[in-house]
Amino acid sequence: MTTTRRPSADDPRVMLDQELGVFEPVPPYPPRTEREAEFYTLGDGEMFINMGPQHPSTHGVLRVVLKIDGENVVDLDPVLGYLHRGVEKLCENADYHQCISQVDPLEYVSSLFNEWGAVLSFEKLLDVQVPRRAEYIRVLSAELNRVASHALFMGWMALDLGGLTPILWSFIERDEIVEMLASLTGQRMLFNYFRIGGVNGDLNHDFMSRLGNWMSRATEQIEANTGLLNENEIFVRRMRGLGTIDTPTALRMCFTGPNLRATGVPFDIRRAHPYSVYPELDFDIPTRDEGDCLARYLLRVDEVKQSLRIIDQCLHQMPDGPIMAKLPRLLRPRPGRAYSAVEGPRGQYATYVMSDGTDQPYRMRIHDPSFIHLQSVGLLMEGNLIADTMAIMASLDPIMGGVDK
Amino acid sequence: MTAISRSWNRLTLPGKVIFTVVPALVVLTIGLVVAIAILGGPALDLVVANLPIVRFVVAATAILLMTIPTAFLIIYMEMKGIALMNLRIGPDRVGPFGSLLSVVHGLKVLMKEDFTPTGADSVVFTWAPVVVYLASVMTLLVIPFGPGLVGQHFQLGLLYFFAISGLSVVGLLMAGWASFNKYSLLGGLRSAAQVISYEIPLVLSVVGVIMLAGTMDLVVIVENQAGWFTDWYIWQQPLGALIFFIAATAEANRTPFDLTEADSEIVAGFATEYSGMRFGFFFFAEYVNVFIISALTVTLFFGGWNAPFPWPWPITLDLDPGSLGIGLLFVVALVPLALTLILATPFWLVSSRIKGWQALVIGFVLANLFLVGAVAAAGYIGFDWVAGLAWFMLKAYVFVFIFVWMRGTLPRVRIDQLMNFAWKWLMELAFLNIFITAGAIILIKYLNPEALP
Amino acid sequence: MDRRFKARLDARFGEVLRGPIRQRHDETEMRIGPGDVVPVMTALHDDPAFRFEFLADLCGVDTGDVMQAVYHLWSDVTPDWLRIIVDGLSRDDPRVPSLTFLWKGAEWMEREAYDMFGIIFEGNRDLRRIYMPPDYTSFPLRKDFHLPDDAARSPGGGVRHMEQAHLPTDTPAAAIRRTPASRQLPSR
Amino acid sequence: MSFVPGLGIVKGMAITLRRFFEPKVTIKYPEESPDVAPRFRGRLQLLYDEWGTLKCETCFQCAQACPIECIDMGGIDTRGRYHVHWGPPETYGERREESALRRSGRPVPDRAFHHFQPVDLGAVDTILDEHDHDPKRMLEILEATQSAYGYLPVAALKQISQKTGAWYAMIYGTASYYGHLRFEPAEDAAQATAVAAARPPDASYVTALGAALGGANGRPGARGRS
Repeated sequence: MTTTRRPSADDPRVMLDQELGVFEPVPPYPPRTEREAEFYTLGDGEMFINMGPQHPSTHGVLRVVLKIDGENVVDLDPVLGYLHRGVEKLCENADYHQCISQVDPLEYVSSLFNEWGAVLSFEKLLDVQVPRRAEYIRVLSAELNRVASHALFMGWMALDLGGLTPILWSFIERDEIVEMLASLTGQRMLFNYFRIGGVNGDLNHDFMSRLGNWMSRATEQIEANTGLLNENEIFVRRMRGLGTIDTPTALRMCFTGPNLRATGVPFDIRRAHPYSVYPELDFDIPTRDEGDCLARYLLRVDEVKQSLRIIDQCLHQMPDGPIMAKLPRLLRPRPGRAYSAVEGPRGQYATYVMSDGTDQPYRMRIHDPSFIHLQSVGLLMEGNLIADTMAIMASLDPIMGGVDK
Repeated sequence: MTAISRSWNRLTLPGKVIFTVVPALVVLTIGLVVAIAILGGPALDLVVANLPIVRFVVAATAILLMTIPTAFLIIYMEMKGIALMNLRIGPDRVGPFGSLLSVVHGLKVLMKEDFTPTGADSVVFTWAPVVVYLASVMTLLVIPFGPGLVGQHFQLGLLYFFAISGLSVVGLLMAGWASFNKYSLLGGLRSAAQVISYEIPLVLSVVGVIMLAGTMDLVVIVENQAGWFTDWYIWQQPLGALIFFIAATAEANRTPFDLTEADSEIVAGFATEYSGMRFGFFFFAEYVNVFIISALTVTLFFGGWNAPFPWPWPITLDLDPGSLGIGLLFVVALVPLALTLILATPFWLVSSRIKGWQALVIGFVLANLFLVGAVAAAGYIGFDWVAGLAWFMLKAYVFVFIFVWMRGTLPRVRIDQLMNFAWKWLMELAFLNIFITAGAIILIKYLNPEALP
Repeated sequence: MDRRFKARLDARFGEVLRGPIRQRHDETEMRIGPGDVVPVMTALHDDPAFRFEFLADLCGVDTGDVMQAVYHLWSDVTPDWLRIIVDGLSRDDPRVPSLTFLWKGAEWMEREAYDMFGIIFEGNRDLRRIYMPPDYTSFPLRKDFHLPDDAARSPGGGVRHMEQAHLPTDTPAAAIRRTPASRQLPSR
Repeated sequence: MSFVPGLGIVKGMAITLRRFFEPKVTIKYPEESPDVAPRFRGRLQLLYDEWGTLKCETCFQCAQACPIECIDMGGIDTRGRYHVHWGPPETYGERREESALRRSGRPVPDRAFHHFQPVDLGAVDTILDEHDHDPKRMLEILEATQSAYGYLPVAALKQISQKTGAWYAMIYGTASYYGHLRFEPAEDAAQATAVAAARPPDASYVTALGAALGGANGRPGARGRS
């Protein structure tokens, strides 16, 4: 007597296709664009490989379809949207104060810049004059956040090249800064500290003592951490000449921030389109001419030093006074449009906001540098190896929270 | 029947145990005695007639068993060492200083689900870890751990070593191919390219040693390096040692040449689809490989089991415990007791806060340490192989630490740089090393025909 | 506010402007029609008097009546951000020329505007959805987007079939995606 | 890069070896916990005043400010109306969905609705129909409701919230912002009086502190019966 086992309705096998376990990166529908058709046509000896969405080195949930020929990457196509939360839509349904906390988790390693971008455009919309002390506190905390973000970048860069140690050393730096900011803002990661017209709280003793402790040894500690890699032959040989981009191409690709400065353009919004109290502060804009991964790495090391200079000046020039402008409780800006950009650790972080006279923004556009830089990975990957994908992607430093909004 | 069951039910639990175990033991003992009486003679004859085979089986078993604690120890060293370099504490929960964490990892790996992906070639998929592991273990067979402590004494030990260690690439390739995963395939092919490329400089770099020693017998090579540490081959073959070390790192797939399982590039390489104990085999084989490479470096270039200097005051220990007769029993019984009391006394006297039983515990621990030390010292002085094993292990673990240290420091090289380095630099340097060594040998023989074998 | 810059813009692009040039804070805003995008942008980018080599932002806007494409540019000749609003795109078929011939980096920003607003950038060779799944049918940032309806109207329904515990009770029979007979297990 | 090949690697190895022996930064968490900054605001907690009553005035500002809307209100407060109910975390997701639905303008099943004193809601529905269910005309709706009932009953506010899709906190905020809108019947302030009467005449710990310090009455007469 034979009984055939019939799959029941909740048998998971029913749900699967017959080619069990096979996941083809080629989409099941006909190509929608010229580029897609070109990408999904395999040449001789080529194959697709899915990098992500779960992959150790995609810095978040990114899927990159690689078209490879042996170890050579012929072409690649980043597939976004795995972290898309619709922050712009959420902001349209939140009032102006809530927007600040909505944009907080975008680039989650440098949240203060997200807040700053939003707050700056709201203030423009409302014609608010921010007290000078609040501006100095903003610059101080944001530069600290920039150091933390760059420290993380350096560690990540090494981790993507296979070095285990630098990431943990840079996390030590980052943790100190983050703890410091926690004593200032009350949170470790998503600070929600900037307010329209000022900041949430004044400098306190806990923060100042931590900052003083850290500043006294920050420079040499960062030097020591970078000493592990900066002279390492393996590291330098892998990075030099990799992913080179020249100035015109970088401008055509809308590069900003360190990635653009690594090609030799001294474009920094803190100087090019000054905001806050940056005109009063004395700092250099480091540039490098090579435009390769090593230049992008070393440039960020230089930027950390400039940030330390700015922090030092902020502490010396910090004026006394209020930290919040006088504002009504219910914010109803006049109908209008405002655009403002800040120089984040990754480049221009911009917010474009439209008001229709209610207490909620009518349209809130968030321009994120990670998104812009990520699209040029394919361009930089011309004729490189699989291992270089990670190096190039890491050197552009995209944060997927910002890319996917 | 009811009487038996009633009396059985009246028994307590120990009684039940005794009433079942004791008769069984009696029967078993009688059976064993009878069996030995009948079969003992022929069996012993068989063993004596095939002594080399028996010795081989025992040695192979011992080495197979040795790999597991070795792997555990090296995994722990790596976890702890890298953690300390990272300014972390590392494992600190299981066992003293977390030293049992690797054992717990092993148990965890045992208990995990053993998963075969659909579409995988299940036979090849299953056998790949076995091949890799066996290739590692088989190479251990010719490593001389101490005088007389060698699994199998080969005339061509070195050749055997390279032949078998090259076999592991077959296993990796099998794993990469059978996993039905592109990352695995890339990892397998990378490992094939890498291991085969580095095999060449690896073998060429030891040719200098072979010429100097005049043999491929690892035991003879070690014996040639006896004496002061200046007699080690590292001083005569520095370039060869460097090339050997680099190539061996690549051979063992260690940082900075760990491209086969580069987690930031090709997720885990050939091991991507493996789980459970099959992955455990790969994992163990990797760490056993580290030990083997360290051991071979020590054997070839750092004097093997020889101490770095001859002991300046030779002591001959002439103990004959048997001469004490029945007194031996008293010594064995009384010495620990006496030692415990003697060592406990000062603690008891010196501080009133230490209670009597605490002092006794301290005394007991100290006495044990003392006895272990005494036994070890006696073994070191009295037996060649103990001393040899101690020195060998010490040197080997220094190299294991260097591997861990490199892993904690260096980033990974790229595949094309790796190949360029092997073919364009290491091979040429290895040839150069051979020519220089050959020239030097000819020159020295010309000057002093008695100098070299 | 850069008054002279406004005057220069007026002099150069006076005939294509739709409405006056507005200035507020550090922004100069000018409105053009979709037909004038290419000449205006090319002039701004290439003319040595303007040198707007830096595309700061590109986005779509739904005003409720019409769609707009908004560009922000930066140049070293003026301290202002230049905002160019391409006004008067119809809601049913909004079409703008693509800017990828000047800034290749505009490609993804245009894809995003397409994904969120349905604005079609003619000349962009890779105009497909970037955030939303490819089978999504509506445009989430439009003002007439209605969350439960529009999300459910997409074939995926927002739920992947492996994640769906059970079918919703009121699912029409035609909407249920079944495994084709050729792909089902043979033992049925 | 130096001229000697491998020197950079050796330097790096030296740095790691030095770090090998340096003191470690790990905090063994369960045994030792790190200092939490005084300003840390990771923990949600209601504060009590010195009489032991909740400081919360049910102003709904926290609920309105909370970006993920995990704070909600319900129960009875210090003035006898509601008290704050910090929902259990397992219902956050549920409540977020509910909120999304509410924003989309759909009727949301509201279990808390029946909790409050039922009033006849026909008048509210008529008013809402007149005002086209438009949340932007909230003030007019509220004024009409007040003129219909004499005050703003909770049930009516809930109904307005459900029907218009406006957020309850927003309605409450609007209603409490304008002085001419009230939540209790104008003539009836009994409950507020009852709560005030239930309050002890003086802050107990202030009294104890004053006694301990030898003063006559702590802070003399500052906080008596209010």
